[in-house]
This record gives sequence, C-alpha cells and structure tokens, in this order.
Amino acid sequence: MITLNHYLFLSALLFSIGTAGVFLRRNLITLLLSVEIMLNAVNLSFVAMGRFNGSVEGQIITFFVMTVAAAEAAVGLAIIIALFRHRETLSPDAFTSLKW
Amino acid sequence: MTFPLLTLTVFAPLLGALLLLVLPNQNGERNGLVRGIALGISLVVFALTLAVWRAFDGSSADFQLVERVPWIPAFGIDYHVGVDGISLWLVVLTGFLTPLALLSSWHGIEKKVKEFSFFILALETGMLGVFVSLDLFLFYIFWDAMLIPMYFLIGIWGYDQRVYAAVKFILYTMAGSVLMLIAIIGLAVIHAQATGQYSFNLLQLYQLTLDPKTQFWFFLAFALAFAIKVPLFPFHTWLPDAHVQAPTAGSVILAGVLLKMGTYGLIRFAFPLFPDAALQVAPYLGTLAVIGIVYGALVAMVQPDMKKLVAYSSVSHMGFIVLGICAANVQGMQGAIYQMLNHGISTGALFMIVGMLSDRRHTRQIAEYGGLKHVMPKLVAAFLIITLSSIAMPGLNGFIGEFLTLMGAYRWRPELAAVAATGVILSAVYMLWMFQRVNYGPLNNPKNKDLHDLEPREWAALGPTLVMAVVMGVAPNIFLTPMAPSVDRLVQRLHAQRPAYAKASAGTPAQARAVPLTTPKPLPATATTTSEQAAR
Amino acid sequence: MPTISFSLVFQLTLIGVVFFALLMSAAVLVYFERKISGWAQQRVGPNRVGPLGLLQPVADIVKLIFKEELRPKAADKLLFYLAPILSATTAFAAFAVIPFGPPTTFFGLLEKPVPLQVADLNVAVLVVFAITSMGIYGIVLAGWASNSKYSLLGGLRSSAQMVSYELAYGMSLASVLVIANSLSLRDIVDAQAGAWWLFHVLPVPKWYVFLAPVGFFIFFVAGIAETNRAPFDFPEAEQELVAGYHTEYSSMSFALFFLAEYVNMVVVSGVAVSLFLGGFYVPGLPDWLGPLWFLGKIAALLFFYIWMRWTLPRYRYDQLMDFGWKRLLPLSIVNLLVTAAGVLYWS
Amino acid sequence: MMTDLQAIMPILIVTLTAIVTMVAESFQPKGERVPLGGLGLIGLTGAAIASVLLWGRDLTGFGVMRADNFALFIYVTLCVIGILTILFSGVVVDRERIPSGEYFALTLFGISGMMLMAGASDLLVIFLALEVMSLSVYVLTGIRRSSEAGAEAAFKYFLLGAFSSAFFLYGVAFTYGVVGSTRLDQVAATLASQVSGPSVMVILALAFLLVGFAFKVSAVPFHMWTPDAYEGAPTLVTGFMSTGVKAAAFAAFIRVFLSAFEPMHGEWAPIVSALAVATMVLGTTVGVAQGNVKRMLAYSSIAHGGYLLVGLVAANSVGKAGMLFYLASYGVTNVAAFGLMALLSTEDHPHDNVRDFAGLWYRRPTMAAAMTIFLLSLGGLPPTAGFVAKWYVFAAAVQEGYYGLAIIGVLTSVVSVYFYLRIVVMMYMSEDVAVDPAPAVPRSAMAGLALATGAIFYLGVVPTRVINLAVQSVQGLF
Amino acid sequence: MDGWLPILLLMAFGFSFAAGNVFLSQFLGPRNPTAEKLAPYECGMPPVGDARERMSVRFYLVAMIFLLFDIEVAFLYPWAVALRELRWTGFVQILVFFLILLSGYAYVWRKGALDWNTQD
Repeated sequence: MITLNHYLFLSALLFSIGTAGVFLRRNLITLLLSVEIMLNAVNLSFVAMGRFNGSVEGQIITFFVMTVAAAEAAVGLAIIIALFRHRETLSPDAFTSLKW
Repeated sequence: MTFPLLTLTVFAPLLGALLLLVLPNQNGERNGLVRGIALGISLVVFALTLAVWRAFDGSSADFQLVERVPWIPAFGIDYHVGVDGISLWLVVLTGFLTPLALLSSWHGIEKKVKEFSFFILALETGMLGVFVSLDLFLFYIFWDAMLIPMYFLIGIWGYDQRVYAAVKFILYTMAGSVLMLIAIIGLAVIHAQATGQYSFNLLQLYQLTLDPKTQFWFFLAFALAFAIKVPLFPFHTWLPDAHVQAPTAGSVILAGVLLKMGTYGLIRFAFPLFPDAALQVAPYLGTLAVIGIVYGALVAMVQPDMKKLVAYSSVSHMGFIVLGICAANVQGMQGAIYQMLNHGISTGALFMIVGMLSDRRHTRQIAEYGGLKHVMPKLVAAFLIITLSSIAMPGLNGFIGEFLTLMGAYRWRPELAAVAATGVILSAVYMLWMFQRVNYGPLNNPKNKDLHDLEPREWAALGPTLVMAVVMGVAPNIFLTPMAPSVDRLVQRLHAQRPAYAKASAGTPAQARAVPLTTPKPLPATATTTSEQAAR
Repeated sequence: MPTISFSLVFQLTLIGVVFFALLMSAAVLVYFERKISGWAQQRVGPNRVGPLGLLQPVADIVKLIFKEELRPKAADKLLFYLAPILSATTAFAAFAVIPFGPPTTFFGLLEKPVPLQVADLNVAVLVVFAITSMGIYGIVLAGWASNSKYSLLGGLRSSAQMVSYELAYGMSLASVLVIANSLSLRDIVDAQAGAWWLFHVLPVPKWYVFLAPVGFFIFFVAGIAETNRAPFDFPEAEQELVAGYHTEYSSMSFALFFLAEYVNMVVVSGVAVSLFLGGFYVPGLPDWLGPLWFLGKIAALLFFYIWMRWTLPRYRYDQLMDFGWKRLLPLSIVNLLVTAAGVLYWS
Repeated sequence: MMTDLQAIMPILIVTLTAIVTMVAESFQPKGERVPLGGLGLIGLTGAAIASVLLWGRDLTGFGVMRADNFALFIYVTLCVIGILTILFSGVVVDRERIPSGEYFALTLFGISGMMLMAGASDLLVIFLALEVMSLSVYVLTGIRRSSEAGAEAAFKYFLLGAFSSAFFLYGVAFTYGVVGSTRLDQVAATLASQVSGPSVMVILALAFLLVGFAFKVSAVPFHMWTPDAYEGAPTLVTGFMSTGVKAAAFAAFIRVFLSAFEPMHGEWAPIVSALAVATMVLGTTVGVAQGNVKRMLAYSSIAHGGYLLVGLVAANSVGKAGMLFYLASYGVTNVAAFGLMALLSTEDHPHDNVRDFAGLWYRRPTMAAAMTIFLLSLGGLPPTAGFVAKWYVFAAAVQEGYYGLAIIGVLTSVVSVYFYLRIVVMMYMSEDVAVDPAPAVPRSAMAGLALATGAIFYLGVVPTRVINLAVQSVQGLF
Repeated sequence: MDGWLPILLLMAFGFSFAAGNVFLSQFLGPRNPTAEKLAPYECGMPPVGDARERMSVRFYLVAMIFLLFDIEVAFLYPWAVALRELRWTGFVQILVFFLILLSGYAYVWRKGALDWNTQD
C-alpha cells in the first residue's frame, strides 16, 4: 500500500537531488533543470498532501507553481542566453568577472 | 510658555551656520565676509550664553530655564533642556571659546572658509546641546551628532595625517558611546518595567532603583563612553593624533570643550545614575586617572612637538579632573568642574599660541624655535601667563582647580592624592622647560629672525583667555558660588542611603568589597550642608 | 474470478487490435498517399507490386528493413536511436483515449457491454494534448542527435512550428470543452449523438462542428501543422533542408519516423472526429456499426489531408510562423471567448 | 467584490501602470519618446494615495490579501522607493542605454510584486508575489545587455533566488500538509492549538520557510548572491532591489513569523538570533575590505538585514514598529545613495570605486553633501533617520533582554561607520581629484535627492509621526 | 489507476515494436561503413565545421513565449469545464486574464519577437 509517507519520501528525494544538482553540476542549463526538479518535487508533495487532506487545493496550488516554474524557466533561459553571448560557454566556472 | 532662551542659545549657531551655507562664496572671494559673519554669529551666541548666566539663579540647585516638549511620546522621549550650576559654566565656556577658535583660525584656514565656519558653528550647537540636555535620548543625539562636524574639521582642514586622525577620533568615540546607547535604552526599559512607561528623562531616571549587577554594567557602559572622551588612560591614544592633526580652531575646541564632555558626562550621568556602582568602581577609575596624570606628564616631557606636548599635558590635566570626580566629595567635584573651565581656557590658549607660531613658521618642533622673546615679546608674555596658569601657579586659575581637586582626593584617598601631586610638579617641569626652550636662549634659527609679533586679531583671540586666567585665579567665587548648590545636591545623591540597594545587595561579594571602600570618607548630611563654606 | 481475467484478455486483445490497426492504417495511408498523389498529378501511382500496386507498402517495408543502417560518426548514439522510438511510441499512445465505437457486448459474447476505447479517462482531452505534445521531443532529439546541420535546423524549425501551433490547437480544444462541459472524450462524443431539427424539417447532426465551426477550422489547421504535413511540412522541406530532422536516418529508424507521421495523422483525425464530427455517431444510422462510421469519417479527413498536400504549395517559414502567431492564435482566443459567451448566453 | 477590489487597489494601480508602461513603450512611434517615467510616477503616487485612503479600514481582499495598516505602511514605503528610483532613472537610463520601456515596466512590476508580498495573508500568494518580484528584479539586474557583469550577476541572483524560492515553497508545502491550508490565520490557529509540542512536519516547515526568507533578506550564511548581484546590476537597479526587495521580504517575513508562526517563537528565535549575529558581523567586517562601493554597500545592506533581524527576534511591538521604521528610513536612504552614484556614472564609467569619489566635494559640493548625509544615515549617526531606526530596533532587543544582540549590533554599526567614512574621506579629504565623467544632473534627479535628504532629516529629527504610524501598523498584525 | 494501465500497455506495445525494429535492422541490413557514409550529409560536400552551431535566437524566443502561453492554456481547461458553474463571473475573470495576457502578446508582437523575416 502506498501511503502519504511514500510520496513525501519520494518528494524529499527529488528535492535533495535537485539541491545537490544546484551545488554539484557544472552546466548552467543543468543548474536550471535542478531548480525545476526541486519545484516539481514540491509539487509532488502538494498533490500528495492535498489528496491526503481530501481537498483539491493541493492540485490547484500545483497549477500556480507550474506557472511560476514556467516563468522562472523563461527568465532563466533568457539570462543564460545573455550570458552565453558574452562568453560562449555554459560552464559556471567561466563566469568570474564578479568574485563570489 | 517662557522665552526659550536655552533652545535659542543651542540652535542659534546652527541657524547661523545654515544661513552661512546659503551665502554664495565661489572660489573664496568672500572669505573675509564669511569669517566676519561667522564671528558675529559666535559672538551673538556668546552673548546668549551670558544671558543664560544672567538668568540663572545661583542659589538654587534645581535645573533652570527648563524647556520640555514631548518629542517621541511613544517612547517617553522629550525635548528637555535645562541648566544647573554645573552645566551653566560649560555652556558659557563653549560660548566663550568658539569665537576665539574662529579668530585663531583667521588666516590659518584659507580653503573652503564657508564650510569651515559652518562646521565650527554646527559643532557649537552640538556641544551646547550636550551640556543642556536633560533627556538621555536628546543627550545621545547631540553627543553623537557633534562627532560629525569635528570629524570634518580634523579631516579636511587638519595637517598631514588628518584622515587617519579623524577616522580614529570618530571610531574611538563612537565605539565607546554605542555601549552607552544600549545602557540608555536599558535604563528606559527598566523604567518602563518599574513604572509602566518609558522615560529618558534624566530627573526621573535618577529616581530609579537598580539592582547592583545592572548598575555595575550600565555604569561601565557609561563610564567607558566618557572615559574615552576624557580621555582617561589607557583610552587616550586617539587624543594626541586628533589634537596634533586638527587645525588650531579644532584643537582649541577639542581641548577646550569636547574633552569636558567626558568629565561632564561622568558628573551628570554616570555617577548620579548609578551611584553605588560608581562609588564601587571609583577607586579603580581614580587609579587610572592618577596613572594618566603621571603618564601624560612623563610623555609630554619628551615630546619634541609643541602641539603633541600640549596634547599629552591634556591627558595629564584631565586626569586631575577625573580624580576629583572620583573623590565624589564636594571639594573634589567643585575642583573638577573648576578645573574643567581652567583647562578649557589655558589649554585652548596654549593651542592658539602654538597655532600662531606654526602659522608663522609652519613647524611645531620645539627645536626649531628658541629665543623668541627677542622678536615677539608680546606673544612670549602671553605665553608665560598661560604656561603659569597651566601649571597651577597660585593667583592664576589653574591653582584653584588643582588645589580643590587634590584636597578632595586627599580626603578620599590620600595615597592617590599624593601620587597625583607629583603630576603638578611634573607639569611645571615640562611646561616650563618647553617654554624655556622656545622663548629663551639665543635666537639661533635664522628663520625666526623676522617673525612679527601679535597682531590685533591675535590679541583679540588671546586676550580674553589671559583675562579669564587672571579673573578665575583671583575671584573664584564668581564661578564657585552658582555651582555650589548643584554640587551639594549631587554629592548628596551619591552618598544617600538607598535601602533598596542595600537590601538587594546584602551579602553579595560586591557589597562586601564596596562597603569598606565607601565608608572611609563618610559625608553625612551635616557635612554636605556646610560644604558651601568649605568650597569657599 | 473468470470474468476479470476474461475482461483482461479482452482488454489486451483490444489494445492489440488498436495497435495493429494503427500499424495497418499507416501502411494503407502510404499506399493511398501515393495513389492519390498520382491521381492528382494525372498519373497512375504505384501499380507494379501486386494488383493495383496494393503490395507496394509491404515492399517498402521489406526494403527498409534490409537497408543499411547509417549513423553519422559524430552523432549521439543513444539519442539518435531513442528519437524515432520516442516518436513512434507517443504516436501510438495518443490513440488510446479515442473512442471508436459505442459500448458493445460483441453480440452477447460479453456479459457486460464494454466501451470500444482502449482507456476511458475523465481527462482524456488532456491526455491527448499531453501525449501529442511529447512527440516534439522525438523530433528535437533527432535533429540534435544527428549532428548534422540540416537535421538540426529541421528539428529546430519543426519544433518551433509545432509549439507555435500548439497554442491555437489547445485553445480550440478548450472551446469544445466549454460546449461539452467535460474532459472525457466519450462524454463529448456521446453528447454529439442525435440531431437537431432545423425549422422542424431539416435534420442537422448534433456535431460540434456546427456549433464551433471556427474552432474546427483552427483545430484542423493546427493539427496539420502539428503533424508537419503540407502545406506546413517544414521539417522536411526537401528543397531547403533535404529531409529535415530525419536527414541522417535510414533503414528502420527512418521508417519509424514515417510511421509516426502517419499514425499522428490518424490520431489528429480521430480526435477531430471525436470532438467535432460526432465520433462514431451518425444520426439515423445504427450505432452498433459505430466503428465503421468512425473509420469513414477518419478516412474522409485523411483524404482531405492528402488532398491538401498535393494541392497547396508549401508556405514560407516566416509566413508559417506569422500565420500561427499572428492570425491563428488571436483567432483562437476570440473563438474561445465568443464560444464561452455563447454558451453562457444560451444555457 | 467591491471591498475585495478596494483592498488591492494600490496593487492594482501599480500593476495597471506597469502594463500600460510596457505596452505604451512598444507602441510609441519611432523617434518619439513617451515619458514613461512620468507614467510610473503618476501610478505610484496614485497607489500611495490609495494606500493612505485605505488607512485604518483593515479591508480584506479575496480572503488572501490584507489591506491592514501594516501592509499599507509598506505600500507607501515601496511607492516612495519607486518614486525615488524613477526620479533618478530619467537621465541615467538614457545615458547607460538601458531599454527604458522594459526598465520602467519591470520596476513597476517589481513594486507590484513587493506590494503583493507585503499584503498577502496566504503563503501561496506570498510565494507568487515573491516570484513576481524576483523575476522582475532578475531581469532588471541583467537589463544592460552589453554588460557581462550584469548578465553574470543576473544569473547568480536568479539561480540562488530560484533555489531559495524552492525552499520557501517546500516550507509552504509542509505547512499545507500540517494545516491543510496555506492561509496564515489558519496556520496560526493550528499551531496555537498544538498541545504536545510541534511535530516534525511543523519544524520542517519552519526551517524551510526560514531558509527561503533568509535568502531573500540575504541573511548570512544565505547571502552569497548579494554582493555579486549588487555589484553587477546597474546601479539604479541595485538601489531599487537593495531596498524594495528587502522591504517586501521583511514585510512577509514579519507577517509569517510574527503572526502565523508566532506560537513557535521559542523555536525560531534562537536560530534567527544566530542569523542576526552572523549577518551583522560578517556584513560589516567583510564590508570593510571592499574597494567597490556597490559591493561595500551590498555588504552594508547585508548588515542592515542583520539589524532588522534583531528587531524580528525581539518580536515585541517596539521591534515590529521599529522594523517598519527601519525599512522606511533605510529604503529612502539607500535608494538615494545608489541613485546618486548612478547619476555620477556614465555608460563606460560606473563610478563605483571608492577612488571615483576622490575630491567629489571640490567638483560637486552638493552631491558630496547629499552623499555624506546618506552615508551618515546608513551609519546610524544622529540626527538622521538611520539613527532613530537603529535606536528603535536595539531598544526592542534591550526591552526583551537581548542585550548581547544589541551590543553586537551597536559595535558592528561602529565598524560599518568606518567603511562609510572611507567614502566621505575620499570625497572631502583626498588630494587627487578624480575626473568627473558625468554630465549635469537633471532637475528631477535633484528633486529626488532633495526629497530623500528631507525625508532623512524628517525621520531623524521629528520621527514621532512616522513612528506612531508604524506603531499603529503593527497593532493589527496579530 | 485502472484507466491508465491500458495507455501504458499501448505505449509498451508501441515502444517494443519500435525498439524491436531498430534493433532488428542492426542485424538484417548490411554493414559496410565508410568514412563518407559516416559523415553528416551536406549535399555531397565534405562537412564544414560543427553542426551544433549557434542558431537564431528566435527559436529560443519562440520556445519561451510558447512556454508562457502554454501554461496559460493550462488554466483554460479547468475553467472551460467549470464555466457553467462559474457563470459570467468566471467569464469576466478569464476576460481580465486574457487582457493581461494580450497586453503581453501585444508587447511581444510590437517588439518583433514574432517576426521571422527580419535578420537578427
């Protein structure tokens, strides 16, 4: 039987993968994808919890999060393109004109 | 509502300064006019301070000319000003020294004269504000705000190392004062806990009963702020830099008034707000003061630079004042206050003289001078009077102050007084030695050959200080009488029985140590009532 | 429980039949496409292999199977092979939710009538939308993995084209949903059974095409673009891009793209029929022959598809994008709002 | 419905203005220039007036927006920040070749997001507002396409911003899981009724929300993006985001942590105190080492975040009112300081090195004086707004017995004075006078500077009125 | 879950058919690779440079605009189905939604993001 905890665990796992990706991956697009994975992990939580709570609110929230994720992706990609124009690379290590 | 004389006095300089700022002065073509207006404003302010003196009733210990307007009611913060016998003289001193400072920089300052005058006048507002504030918040505002013009005065118009000195000055002073800020807030909060409403009113906070631990920490916070300002050894290191690098006017005001704010703070705030902690810590403060006296004197002795010498002499002299305050008896307090005035006048004058010399020769090295009496006898005469005043020659002002201070200290702790007394001797040594090296001997240095003597402007700057040195030396009662009631009340407050404190601290180690320290010089009520005679 | 296992067997059979039918339809379509193109160009089309060239598709397939598989050295191996598989898989899957006949017991063979539909979902429209959108991945991946300029450009172009038309596609879908008030394709189809009597004499099928003709137009045009068919066949645009995204493909992987394209045509037609043309219902004709009517409608649409291809010239790419973004999209928004207002007004 | 709309009227006005600005710019005839900044000014003024009119009415919009005094106070603050930004922008936008339509529209969109964030009483709406705000600001950061640093800053800001919003959202998810709703009042009710201590889920919710907010207010150790983003962004944008974003983020922070999560104050206060200490200490100490003024001010802004956190920890009415006052005074000051820097810069010369300020007083005494006032206010010296603000926050800490926090706060503010003074030293006390690249300052920008200076002194000398308003604002917070 | 299984099954059918064919053709067809055969097709000329060059930014633009609009479409489906309950209120709300969307659309249009015939 799949319980709420299974979903939450999966969601936490995905979230961790996303978090780790942000820290470990060395490609701008992959970084962006990692963040999106994090958002989707949260979406999973929302849907699971909404179902567990017996309301559709969780799914509605997911809609909003999807929208936000899309907007974020659009802006993120635009910024990456802008960056790429300057350096012709997608490696975050190449961008050092500002010290971290 | 009565005429807001104090407010007018405090804000007149700022108002004048702002007016000055509007005056167009492109490339300094109207420097003379600017100087004149600034001097005029400062003289008006001086007149106002004299009016304050006139309006002051010397027989009362209360705060007078009080103005109180709610400012931030949510926090119990008022615009609350007033003077008593202690602050009155500092107000007058400020009014007295500012025009002199402006005069002393008449030719020394050539760049950005308008801004220079602006800052001096703004500074005056800050200083006056500090002395008349009866609300801790207001006090703190003036206390901190005053740093800004001083910072610019040192930083823009100072000598080579001016930036370093300016930054050191402001950081030292701020670092000390911010802890006081916490303590001030803490006081208000404790007041709120006790009475249900916030108050920064000094008079109300006097009534507060604090537990010993709080008192101790708060006193330390206050004392640190003031000790840095005084400056008490070992917090004095900013002073030589600031003094040496500051323009003459800055030095005059710094030595004449700003340092007094530290001792004034001890008298007005740190001691009466936390009397038990103060009396408990006083011996340590006193010890530091005495160390400062001797140390300052010794260091002054070996200075090749006149200005630095005077600066270190300030450390030494301010030690006397702190010692007098720590004695916490009528003589000590009166002596301290009197000495504050003396020091303001004599050190201010010394800085002016040094400034005049360095204006002419662009050096302050003692070795560069010698035999000046041959070329500028008038200056040397003035120099002599001021030197004697500074070393507490009887008949001049310094004597009265140091004598009272030492007397107070002796009644409290003879051993400290004894060590401090060596400082008197040492000061005679370094001052006279310096005087001798500069003014006597052969006129060896050819550059000194055609120095001109005092101009009328310089007379105008120096003359009043000479007069005051003599007046304060021969007729001290003019000054001591109005301050006596306030000093009496202060001393009473310090030694009053505070049952709540005794109860709260019964059996604590701190109390066990505090009792023997405070008991040797009990000043019972009978003693204090007769203190007026003692003061005379 | 025998019934359950029986229905499972039936379900599997159904899936198999649908799958096979789709496969066959592709083969048949290839044949007809060539035949019709022949007719359109006043020639005979395939006529050598088998009677009337009927075995031509078989010959094609056999040939393709035995062709040499070429993969450019610089290509991304995994993605290169994955792309056609993905295309084909999504093409098949999308058909799953389309109902092609009324519930039937197969002449009493079953105890309960079962729907002639692989999966009856209450969100069928979304599923169609989702799965057809996934087809883009196959094309993009193919273009990118080949590491060839023509492929990449073709892939990019076709994906840009597909996404451009997907908006209009989606909005015209929404206009049907407003009328039908359901996301289930079966509900939508069932709502189109029967007829209105215009002026009490003229029977008009209750098809949504009559309620939302503009929606149908948008849907079909967008559908053509979605399937990369002429006049929107840019990915292939032989004259410009050789063969677009599948330039580098040969043998079976090429065949799969081909297959996917034809199956997609069937799917789009199927969806169009379900949404706008009454699905398997024709007023006045017996419902139990529903699959037949359904097939007929699809065939008609498919014929239209092919007819268009050989009649209309190809758009220029910028015209295509302009048409999608600047004409079709606003039109579909207006259509949606008007439809919604109409529904609210008359309901 | 009408009251619902009334409640969000200020936000509506700003959003509408933003849309109009965006569309107007794209429809303007070639060669002609629509005064887009003027549109923004009108809109923001309108929004501010609407906020004032709503004062004290405590309307609720659509169940998820509050137009309580707290929100309105922040609205007005944000409008003022926006007005100042636009006043400074006019000439700078042209000079630095920033696309003006996008710039103004995004600024306004950003403000609408900030306002939404301040007024939202639902975690989901806060999240959406956070994104509306953040996305605008990300783009603003990289709006100069020719600037590599800008693009880099935008990406770093974007990446960590998106990262943190994911954390925030995860926190929202956990809250939703526990409470079954994202409405703050229901969250508070549920948390208050927990008898047997908080569950793991609640702790997780708290932790994730805290991380999300900590990123947004750039609390150490979640501050990594701040210096880069501030340095790389166009100076005006830096000013805008260092104030607006901070104000909005703190507004939501206060609302979430002091109303919804108030029952758990005991749990989060130690953590936030630790954050506050780290933020104050690192912000000031690292700030000392910076040679780039924007970077320096970035660290200063981090430190200011620390002071605000002190107010949050104290969590009494003084602290909350103090934070509002702080946000207002800091906002005006900082936006003006950056605006002034922007006015002095040109396209190829950013005027952001400490050396660039050398001798400014001799070249442009008015600008130097104004900058001095701003810096003194940032440093918290009386009689400026910054002093009263700090006073208030520390008073709150002392009142609650957080002496340690207050002491660290005042000591670090002394350190911060050191680096503010470095600029002052350069302006007044440096002999080598840098070249002055920038042309004259237009009247609108001077008006902005005058407005800011006036506000700083007004808040510093007679703060009573604003403080009273702030006190009124936080009264309805619970 | 029951409704979804058949779809998965159909997918599996499709997948195994496709994968199987691709797999089979590896064995059934001849294998005579030459360097020319393995080079990407460029009309018979030796290939020049790398294929993965930068493409016109318009493709990205279209992708992003699509992304945003497509998400808006996602909101339309629930609305479309629920329209009869939402009545005119829902209609007005979606109208406002569209107006906002259209202002963005107008902006994008005017800015030339939808034009393909201009050189970038």
